[in-house]
Amino acid sequence: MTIHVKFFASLREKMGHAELTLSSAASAADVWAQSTDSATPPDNMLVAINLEYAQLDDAVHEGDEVAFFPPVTGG
Amino acid sequence: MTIHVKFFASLREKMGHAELTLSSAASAADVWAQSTDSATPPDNMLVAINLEYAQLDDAVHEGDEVAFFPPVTGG
Amino acid sequence: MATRILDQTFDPWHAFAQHQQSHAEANKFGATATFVGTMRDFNDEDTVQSMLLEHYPEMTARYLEQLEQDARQRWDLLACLIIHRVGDIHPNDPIVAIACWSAHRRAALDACAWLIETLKHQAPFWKKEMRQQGAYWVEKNTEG
Amino acid sequence: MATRILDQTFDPWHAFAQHQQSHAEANKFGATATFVGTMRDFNDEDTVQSMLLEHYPEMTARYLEQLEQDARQRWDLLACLIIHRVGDIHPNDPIVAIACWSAHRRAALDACAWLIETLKHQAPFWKKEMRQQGAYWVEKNTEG
Repeated sequence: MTIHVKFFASLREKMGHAELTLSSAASAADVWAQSTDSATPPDNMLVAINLEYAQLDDAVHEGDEVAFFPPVTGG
Repeated sequence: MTIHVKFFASLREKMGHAELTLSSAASAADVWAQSTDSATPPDNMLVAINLEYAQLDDAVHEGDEVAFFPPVTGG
Repeated sequence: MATRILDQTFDPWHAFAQHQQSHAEANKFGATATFVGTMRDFNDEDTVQSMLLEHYPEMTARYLEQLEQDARQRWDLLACLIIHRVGDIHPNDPIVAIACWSAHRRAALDACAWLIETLKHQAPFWKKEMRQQGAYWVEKNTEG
Repeated sequence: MATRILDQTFDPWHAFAQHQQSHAEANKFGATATFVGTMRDFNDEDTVQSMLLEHYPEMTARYLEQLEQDARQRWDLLACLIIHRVGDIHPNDPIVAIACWSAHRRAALDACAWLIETLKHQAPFWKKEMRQQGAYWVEKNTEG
Protein backbone atom coordinates (compact mmCIF):
# COMPACT_ATOMS: atom_id res chain seq x y z
CA MET A 1 0.00 0.00 0.00
CA THR A 2 1.25 3.49 -0.87
CA ILE A 3 -0.19 6.77 0.36
CA HIS A 4 1.07 10.02 -1.19
CA VAL A 5 1.21 12.93 1.25
CA LYS A 6 1.50 16.62 0.31
CA PHE A 7 1.92 19.80 2.32
CA PHE A 8 1.31 23.34 1.07
CA ALA A 9 2.18 26.92 1.97
CA SER A 10 3.08 27.58 5.63
CA LEU A 11 2.58 23.89 6.48
CA ARG A 12 5.02 22.90 3.75
CA GLU A 13 7.58 25.32 5.16
CA LYS A 14 6.98 24.11 8.70
CA MET A 15 7.36 20.46 7.64
CA GLY A 16 10.49 21.23 5.66
CA HIS A 17 9.27 19.20 2.67
CA ALA A 18 6.41 19.24 0.19
CA GLU A 19 5.78 15.51 -0.18
CA LEU A 20 6.36 12.15 1.37
CA THR A 21 5.06 8.61 0.97
CA LEU A 22 3.63 6.30 3.59
CA SER A 23 3.29 2.57 3.21
CA SER A 24 0.04 2.28 5.16
CA ALA A 25 -2.53 4.45 6.93
CA ALA A 26 -6.13 4.08 8.08
CA SER A 27 -7.35 7.69 8.04
CA ALA A 28 -6.21 11.21 7.20
CA ALA A 29 -5.58 11.71 10.93
CA ASP A 30 -3.36 8.66 10.87
CA VAL A 31 -1.50 10.05 7.83
CA TRP A 32 -0.97 13.31 9.71
CA ALA A 33 0.24 11.54 12.86
CA GLN A 34 2.71 9.35 10.97
CA SER A 35 3.98 12.31 8.92
CA THR A 36 4.53 14.65 11.85
CA ASP A 37 5.53 12.40 14.68
CA SER A 38 2.03 12.91 16.13
CA ALA A 39 2.14 16.72 16.24
CA THR A 40 -1.13 18.45 17.12
CA PRO A 41 -2.68 19.58 13.82
CA PRO A 42 -3.27 23.36 13.57
CA ASP A 43 -6.87 24.34 14.39
CA ASN A 44 -7.61 25.78 11.01
CA MET A 45 -5.84 23.11 8.96
CA LEU A 46 -7.59 21.84 5.82
CA VAL A 47 -7.39 18.31 4.47
CA ALA A 48 -7.93 17.01 0.95
CA ILE A 49 -8.08 13.40 -0.19
CA ASN A 50 -7.65 12.85 -3.93
CA LEU A 51 -8.13 16.58 -4.65
CA GLU A 52 -11.40 16.87 -2.70
CA TYR A 53 -11.83 18.52 0.68
CA ALA A 54 -12.06 15.87 3.40
CA GLN A 55 -12.14 15.41 7.18
CA LEU A 56 -9.31 14.15 9.38
CA ASP A 57 -11.24 11.00 10.28
CA ASP A 58 -12.01 10.10 6.66
CA ALA A 59 -10.55 6.74 5.61
CA VAL A 60 -7.67 6.57 3.15
CA HIS A 61 -6.99 3.80 0.68
CA GLU A 62 -4.19 2.39 -1.44
CA GLY A 63 -2.88 5.00 -3.89
CA ASP A 64 -4.71 7.95 -2.28
CA GLU A 65 -3.19 11.42 -2.29
CA VAL A 66 -3.67 13.15 1.05
CA ALA A 67 -2.90 16.88 1.33
CA PHE A 68 -2.66 19.18 4.35
CA PHE A 69 -2.75 22.96 4.05
CA PRO A 70 -3.70 26.18 5.84
CA PRO A 71 -6.86 28.20 5.02
CA VAL A 72 -6.95 29.26 1.36
CA THR A 73 -6.41 32.92 0.52
CA GLY A 74 -6.67 33.31 -3.25
CA GLY A 75 -8.61 35.86 -5.23
CA MET B 1 -44.01 84.80 -17.22
CA THR B 2 -42.59 82.08 -19.46
CA ILE B 3 -42.75 78.34 -18.83
CA HIS B 4 -40.72 76.03 -21.07
CA VAL B 5 -42.39 72.71 -21.76
CA LYS B 6 -40.69 69.60 -23.15
CA PHE B 7 -41.92 66.17 -24.20
CA PHE B 8 -39.81 63.08 -24.73
CA ALA B 9 -39.99 59.70 -26.43
CA SER B 10 -43.49 58.32 -27.10
CA LEU B 11 -45.08 61.41 -25.52
CA ARG B 12 -43.13 63.65 -27.87
CA GLU B 13 -44.36 61.63 -30.83
CA LYS B 14 -47.94 61.66 -29.58
CA MET B 15 -47.83 65.44 -29.04
CA GLY B 16 -46.30 65.99 -32.46
CA HIS B 17 -43.67 68.38 -31.04
CA ALA B 18 -40.80 68.33 -28.57
CA GLU B 19 -41.21 71.78 -26.99
CA LEU B 20 -43.58 74.63 -26.46
CA THR B 21 -43.80 77.73 -24.31
CA LEU B 22 -46.61 78.84 -22.02
CA SER B 23 -47.07 82.34 -20.73
CA SER B 24 -48.46 81.30 -17.33
CA ALA B 25 -49.18 78.18 -15.28
CA ALA B 26 -49.73 77.37 -11.61
CA SER B 27 -48.65 73.71 -11.45
CA ALA B 28 -47.21 70.92 -13.58
CA ALA B 29 -50.76 69.59 -13.94
CA ASP B 30 -51.81 72.99 -15.23
CA VAL B 31 -48.89 72.96 -17.70
CA TRP B 32 -50.01 69.55 -18.91
CA ALA B 33 -53.65 70.62 -19.24
CA GLN B 34 -52.78 73.75 -21.22
CA SER B 35 -50.34 71.87 -23.45
CA THR B 36 -52.69 69.02 -24.31
CA ASP B 37 -56.12 70.57 -24.37
CA SER B 38 -56.77 68.89 -21.01
CA ALA B 39 -56.03 65.35 -22.14
CA THR B 40 -55.91 62.71 -19.40
CA PRO B 41 -52.21 62.17 -18.55
CA PRO B 42 -50.98 58.58 -19.06
CA ASP B 43 -50.93 56.58 -15.82
CA ASN B 44 -47.22 55.99 -15.85
CA MET B 45 -46.20 59.46 -17.03
CA LEU B 46 -43.19 61.07 -15.33
CA VAL B 47 -42.75 64.77 -14.67
CA ALA B 48 -39.60 66.81 -14.17
CA ILE B 49 -39.32 70.46 -13.15
CA ASN B 50 -35.94 72.07 -13.79
CA LEU B 51 -34.30 68.69 -14.42
CA GLU B 52 -35.55 67.10 -11.18
CA TYR B 53 -38.33 64.54 -10.86
CA ALA B 54 -41.51 66.22 -9.63
CA GLN B 55 -45.22 65.59 -9.05
CA LEU B 56 -48.09 66.84 -11.18
CA ASP B 57 -49.37 69.06 -8.38
CA ASP B 58 -45.99 70.72 -7.78
CA ALA B 59 -46.02 74.48 -8.38
CA VAL B 60 -44.19 76.01 -11.34
CA HIS B 61 -42.58 79.41 -11.48
CA GLU B 62 -41.37 81.97 -14.00
CA GLY B 63 -38.67 80.51 -16.21
CA ASP B 64 -39.19 76.90 -15.09
CA GLU B 65 -38.64 74.03 -17.49
CA VAL B 66 -41.33 71.39 -17.17
CA ALA B 67 -40.85 68.03 -18.90
CA PHE B 68 -43.24 65.12 -19.45
CA PHE B 69 -42.07 61.67 -20.44
CA PRO B 70 -42.86 57.95 -20.23
CA PRO B 71 -41.05 55.54 -17.86
CA VAL B 72 -37.31 55.52 -18.43
CA THR B 73 -35.72 52.48 -20.05
CA GLY B 74 -31.98 53.06 -20.29
CA GLY B 75 -29.16 50.77 -19.33
CA MET C 1 -16.95 63.39 -12.53
CA ALA C 2 -16.41 60.43 -14.83
CA THR C 3 -19.71 60.17 -16.67
CA ARG C 4 -20.02 60.22 -20.44
CA ILE C 5 -22.91 60.22 -22.87
CA LEU C 6 -21.74 59.07 -26.30
CA ASP C 7 -23.47 59.13 -29.67
CA GLN C 8 -20.92 56.79 -31.24
CA THR C 9 -20.16 53.17 -30.49
CA PHE C 10 -17.30 52.52 -28.05
CA ASP C 11 -15.18 49.71 -26.67
CA PRO C 12 -16.00 49.29 -22.96
CA TRP C 13 -12.89 47.20 -22.22
CA HIS C 14 -10.65 49.81 -23.72
CA ALA C 15 -12.49 52.53 -21.80
CA PHE C 16 -12.06 50.64 -18.51
CA ALA C 17 -8.35 50.05 -19.15
CA GLN C 18 -7.77 53.69 -20.03
CA HIS C 19 -9.73 55.05 -17.11
CA GLN C 20 -7.93 52.74 -14.72
CA GLN C 21 -4.55 53.93 -15.96
CA SER C 22 -5.34 57.59 -15.57
CA HIS C 23 -7.71 57.69 -12.60
CA ALA C 24 -7.49 54.75 -10.27
CA GLU C 25 -4.70 55.47 -7.78
CA ALA C 26 -2.15 52.85 -8.74
CA ASN C 27 -1.25 50.36 -6.01
CA LYS C 28 -4.24 51.42 -3.93
CA PHE C 29 -7.15 49.69 -5.63
CA GLY C 30 -7.52 45.98 -5.02
CA ALA C 31 -10.89 45.43 -6.66
CA THR C 32 -12.60 46.44 -9.88
CA ALA C 33 -16.18 45.50 -10.70
CA THR C 34 -17.72 46.29 -14.06
CA PHE C 35 -21.03 45.92 -15.83
CA VAL C 36 -21.63 46.21 -19.56
CA GLY C 37 -25.11 46.22 -21.08
CA THR C 38 -25.12 45.22 -24.73
CA MET C 39 -27.84 45.41 -27.36
CA ARG C 40 -29.33 42.04 -28.23
CA ASP C 41 -31.05 41.29 -31.51
CA PHE C 42 -34.25 40.05 -29.91
CA ASN C 43 -36.76 41.10 -27.26
CA ASP C 44 -40.17 39.68 -26.33
CA GLU C 45 -39.39 36.96 -28.90
CA ASP C 46 -39.34 39.49 -31.73
CA THR C 47 -36.25 40.35 -33.77
CA VAL C 48 -34.86 43.83 -33.12
CA GLN C 49 -32.92 45.30 -36.05
CA SER C 50 -31.75 48.47 -34.35
CA MET C 51 -32.65 50.83 -31.56
CA LEU C 52 -32.92 54.56 -31.11
CA LEU C 53 -31.86 55.75 -27.67
CA GLU C 54 -33.36 59.14 -26.81
CA HIS C 55 -32.37 61.19 -23.77
CA TYR C 56 -33.00 64.54 -22.08
CA PRO C 57 -29.47 65.90 -22.44
CA GLU C 58 -29.24 68.31 -19.47
CA MET C 59 -31.24 66.13 -17.08
CA THR C 60 -29.52 62.91 -18.16
CA ALA C 61 -26.03 64.36 -17.71
CA ARG C 62 -26.98 65.70 -14.31
CA TYR C 63 -28.51 62.37 -13.33
CA LEU C 64 -25.48 60.33 -14.21
CA GLU C 65 -23.31 62.68 -12.16
CA GLN C 66 -25.76 62.38 -9.30
CA LEU C 67 -25.60 58.60 -9.52
CA GLU C 68 -21.82 58.66 -9.33
CA GLN C 69 -21.91 61.04 -6.37
CA ASP C 70 -24.46 58.89 -4.55
CA ALA C 71 -22.41 55.75 -5.14
CA ARG C 72 -19.26 57.47 -3.87
CA GLN C 73 -21.11 58.57 -0.77
CA ARG C 74 -22.47 55.09 -0.03
CA TRP C 75 -19.28 53.17 -0.82
CA ASP C 76 -15.59 53.82 -0.48
CA LEU C 77 -14.68 54.04 -4.17
CA LEU C 78 -11.29 55.09 -5.53
CA ALA C 79 -12.65 55.66 -9.04
CA CYS C 80 -15.90 55.27 -10.94
CA LEU C 81 -16.79 55.41 -14.62
CA ILE C 82 -20.26 55.53 -16.19
CA ILE C 83 -20.67 55.58 -19.98
CA HIS C 84 -24.05 55.52 -21.74
CA ARG C 85 -24.84 55.48 -25.45
CA VAL C 86 -27.54 57.54 -27.14
CA GLY C 87 -28.66 57.63 -30.78
CA ASP C 88 -28.73 54.75 -33.26
CA ILE C 89 -27.65 51.48 -31.74
CA HIS C 90 -27.19 48.13 -33.44
CA PRO C 91 -27.11 44.56 -32.12
CA ASN C 92 -23.85 43.83 -30.30
CA ASP C 93 -23.20 47.52 -29.56
CA PRO C 94 -22.56 48.31 -25.89
CA ILE C 95 -25.31 50.52 -24.43
CA VAL C 96 -23.99 51.15 -20.95
CA ALA C 97 -20.66 50.51 -19.24
CA ILE C 98 -20.03 50.97 -15.52
CA ALA C 99 -16.84 50.39 -13.57
CA CYS C 100 -16.06 50.84 -9.88
CA TRP C 101 -12.59 50.68 -8.33
CA SER C 102 -12.12 50.18 -4.59
CA ALA C 103 -9.63 48.84 -2.05
CA HIS C 104 -11.82 45.83 -1.17
CA ARG C 105 -14.18 43.76 -3.29
CA ARG C 106 -17.51 44.35 -1.52
CA ALA C 107 -17.56 48.10 -2.23
CA ALA C 108 -16.79 47.72 -5.95
CA LEU C 109 -19.25 44.85 -6.47
CA ASP C 110 -22.11 46.43 -4.52
CA ALA C 111 -21.66 49.90 -5.99
CA CYS C 112 -21.55 48.52 -9.53
CA ALA C 113 -24.73 46.46 -9.08
CA TRP C 114 -26.49 49.40 -7.41
CA LEU C 115 -25.44 51.80 -10.18
CA ILE C 116 -26.82 49.73 -13.05
CA GLU C 117 -30.05 49.03 -11.16
CA THR C 118 -30.62 52.66 -10.19
CA LEU C 119 -29.59 53.98 -13.60
CA LYS C 120 -32.17 51.72 -15.27
CA HIS C 121 -34.95 52.99 -13.06
CA GLN C 122 -34.07 56.67 -12.83
CA ALA C 123 -31.86 58.00 -15.61
CA PRO C 124 -33.89 59.64 -18.40
CA PHE C 125 -33.20 57.42 -21.40
CA TRP C 126 -35.83 55.91 -23.68
CA LYS C 127 -35.45 53.02 -26.08
CA LYS C 128 -37.30 52.78 -29.35
CA GLU C 129 -36.80 49.37 -30.91
CA MET C 130 -37.00 48.90 -34.65
CA ARG C 131 -38.58 45.47 -34.75
CA GLN C 132 -39.64 43.31 -37.63
CA GLN C 133 -43.22 44.28 -36.81
CA GLY C 134 -42.48 48.02 -36.66
CA ALA C 135 -41.08 50.67 -34.32
CA TYR C 136 -41.84 50.06 -30.67
CA TRP C 137 -41.17 52.25 -27.62
CA VAL C 138 -40.02 50.14 -24.70
CA GLU C 139 -41.98 51.37 -21.69
CA LYS C 140 -41.05 48.83 -19.08
CA ASN C 141 -37.73 47.85 -17.60
CA THR C 142 -36.86 44.20 -17.48
CA GLU C 143 -36.53 42.96 -13.91
CA GLY C 144 -32.96 41.85 -14.47
CA MET D 1 -14.22 25.14 -19.65
CA ALA D 2 -12.80 28.63 -19.59
CA THR D 3 -10.54 28.60 -16.56
CA ARG D 4 -6.87 29.49 -16.67
CA ILE D 5 -4.05 29.48 -14.15
CA LEU D 6 -1.26 31.78 -15.31
CA ASP D 7 2.27 32.24 -14.02
CA GLN D 8 2.77 35.45 -16.01
CA THR D 9 1.07 38.81 -15.65
CA PHE D 10 -1.91 39.42 -17.96
CA ASP D 11 -4.26 42.17 -19.08
CA PRO D 12 -7.75 41.35 -17.78
CA TRP D 13 -9.50 43.84 -20.10
CA HIS D 14 -7.83 42.34 -23.12
CA ALA D 15 -8.70 38.84 -21.91
CA PHE D 16 -12.37 39.80 -21.45
CA ALA D 17 -12.53 41.41 -24.90
CA GLN D 18 -10.94 38.39 -26.54
CA HIS D 19 -13.07 35.86 -24.74
CA GLN D 20 -16.23 37.79 -25.58
CA GLN D 21 -15.34 37.82 -29.27
CA SER D 22 -14.69 34.14 -29.49
CA HIS D 23 -17.09 32.65 -26.94
CA ALA D 24 -20.08 34.81 -26.12
CA GLU D 25 -22.75 34.12 -28.74
CA ALA D 26 -22.88 37.42 -30.57
CA ASN D 27 -26.23 39.22 -30.42
CA LYS D 28 -27.47 36.96 -27.64
CA PHE D 29 -25.74 38.35 -24.58
CA GLY D 30 -27.15 41.55 -23.13
CA ALA D 31 -25.13 41.70 -19.93
CA THR D 32 -21.52 41.23 -18.90
CA ALA D 33 -20.34 41.48 -15.30
CA THR D 34 -16.67 41.29 -14.39
CA PHE D 35 -14.49 41.34 -11.33
CA VAL D 36 -10.76 41.94 -11.21
CA GLY D 37 -8.72 41.51 -8.04
CA THR D 38 -5.46 43.45 -8.12
CA MET D 39 -2.44 43.35 -5.84
CA ARG D 40 -2.16 46.39 -3.58
CA ASP D 41 1.09 47.60 -2.08
CA PHE D 42 -0.19 47.55 1.48
CA ASN D 43 -2.04 45.22 3.87
CA ASP D 44 -2.66 45.50 7.61
CA GLU D 45 -0.99 48.91 7.35
CA ASP D 46 2.30 47.36 6.31
CA THR D 47 3.91 47.85 2.91
CA VAL D 48 3.89 44.76 0.71
CA GLN D 49 6.69 44.64 -1.84
CA SER D 50 5.63 41.50 -3.66
CA MET D 51 3.67 38.34 -3.16
CA LEU D 52 4.18 34.67 -3.88
CA LEU D 53 1.00 32.85 -4.85
CA GLU D 54 1.24 29.13 -4.26
CA HIS D 55 -1.35 26.61 -5.45
CA TYR D 56 -2.06 22.87 -5.57
CA PRO D 57 -1.98 22.53 -9.35
CA GLU D 58 -4.28 19.54 -9.92
CA MET D 59 -6.75 20.45 -7.18
CA THR D 60 -6.78 24.14 -8.05
CA ALA D 61 -7.46 23.50 -11.74
CA ARG D 62 -10.24 21.10 -10.85
CA TYR D 63 -11.70 23.57 -8.36
CA LEU D 64 -11.86 26.44 -10.81
CA GLU D 65 -13.63 24.19 -13.31
CA GLN D 66 -16.02 23.09 -10.59
CA LEU D 67 -16.74 26.72 -9.74
CA GLU D 68 -17.55 27.52 -13.36
CA GLN D 69 -19.79 24.45 -13.61
CA ASP D 70 -21.63 25.35 -10.41
CA ALA D 71 -22.16 28.94 -11.58
CA ARG D 72 -23.50 27.73 -14.92
CA GLN D 73 -25.88 25.41 -13.14
CA ARG D 74 -27.19 28.13 -10.82
CA TRP D 75 -27.42 30.90 -13.42
CA ASP D 76 -28.23 31.06 -17.10
CA LEU D 77 -24.81 32.08 -18.41
CA LEU D 78 -23.84 32.28 -22.07
CA ALA D 79 -20.12 32.39 -21.29
CA CYS D 80 -17.84 32.49 -18.29
CA LEU D 81 -14.13 33.16 -17.84
CA ILE D 82 -12.00 32.66 -14.72
CA ILE D 83 -8.30 33.54 -14.72
CA HIS D 84 -6.05 33.29 -11.65
CA ARG D 85 -2.40 34.15 -11.27
CA VAL D 86 0.19 32.08 -9.43
CA GLY D 87 3.87 32.72 -8.77
CA ASP D 88 5.58 36.06 -8.17
CA ILE D 89 3.15 38.96 -8.14
CA HIS D 90 3.89 42.66 -7.85
CA PRO D 91 1.77 45.63 -6.81
CA ASN D 92 -0.71 46.60 -9.52
CA ASP D 93 -0.65 43.11 -11.09
CA PRO D 94 -4.06 41.51 -11.53
CA ILE D 95 -4.45 38.40 -9.36
CA VAL D 96 -7.86 37.18 -10.44
CA ALA D 97 -10.22 38.08 -13.28
CA ILE D 98 -13.76 36.77 -13.62
CA ALA D 99 -16.32 37.56 -16.31
CA CYS D 100 -19.87 36.30 -16.80
CA TRP D 101 -22.01 36.84 -19.90
CA SER D 102 -25.78 36.40 -19.83
CA ALA D 103 -28.95 37.56 -21.59
CA HIS D 104 -30.12 39.61 -18.59
CA ARG D 105 -28.18 41.56 -15.99
CA ARG D 106 -29.16 39.73 -12.79
CA ALA D 107 -27.59 36.41 -13.83
CA ALA D 108 -24.27 37.96 -14.84
CA LEU D 109 -24.01 40.20 -11.75
CA ASP D 110 -25.01 37.53 -9.24
CA ALA D 111 -22.87 34.79 -10.78
CA CYS D 112 -19.82 37.07 -10.88
CA ALA D 113 -20.19 38.11 -7.22
CA TRP D 114 -20.78 34.50 -6.17
CA LEU D 115 -17.75 33.27 -8.12
CA ILE D 116 -15.25 35.65 -6.52
CA GLU D 117 -16.68 35.03 -3.05
CA THR D 118 -16.65 31.26 -3.41
CA LEU D 119 -13.25 31.20 -5.09
CA LYS D 120 -11.76 33.15 -2.20
CA HIS D 121 -13.08 30.71 0.36
CA GLN D 122 -12.58 27.42 -1.47
CA ALA D 123 -9.99 27.45 -4.24
CA PRO D 124 -6.59 26.21 -3.02
CA PHE D 125 -4.36 29.28 -3.38
CA TRP D 126 -2.07 30.67 -0.69
CA LYS D 127 -0.54 34.12 -0.52
CA LYS D 128 2.84 34.81 0.98
CA GLU D 129 3.43 38.53 1.28
CA MET D 130 6.93 39.96 1.20
CA ARG D 131 6.47 42.80 3.66
CA GLN D 132 8.91 45.34 4.96
CA GLN D 133 8.98 43.36 8.21
CA GLY D 134 9.59 40.02 6.47
CA ALA D 135 7.74 37.25 4.65
CA TYR D 136 4.24 36.64 5.94
CA TRP D 137 1.72 33.91 5.02
CA VAL D 138 -1.77 35.35 4.80
CA GLU D 139 -4.01 32.90 6.64
CA LYS D 140 -7.28 34.79 6.71
CA ASN D 141 -9.51 36.06 3.95
CA THR D 142 -10.61 39.66 4.11
CA GLU D 143 -14.35 39.88 4.52
CA GLY D 144 -14.78 41.94 1.37
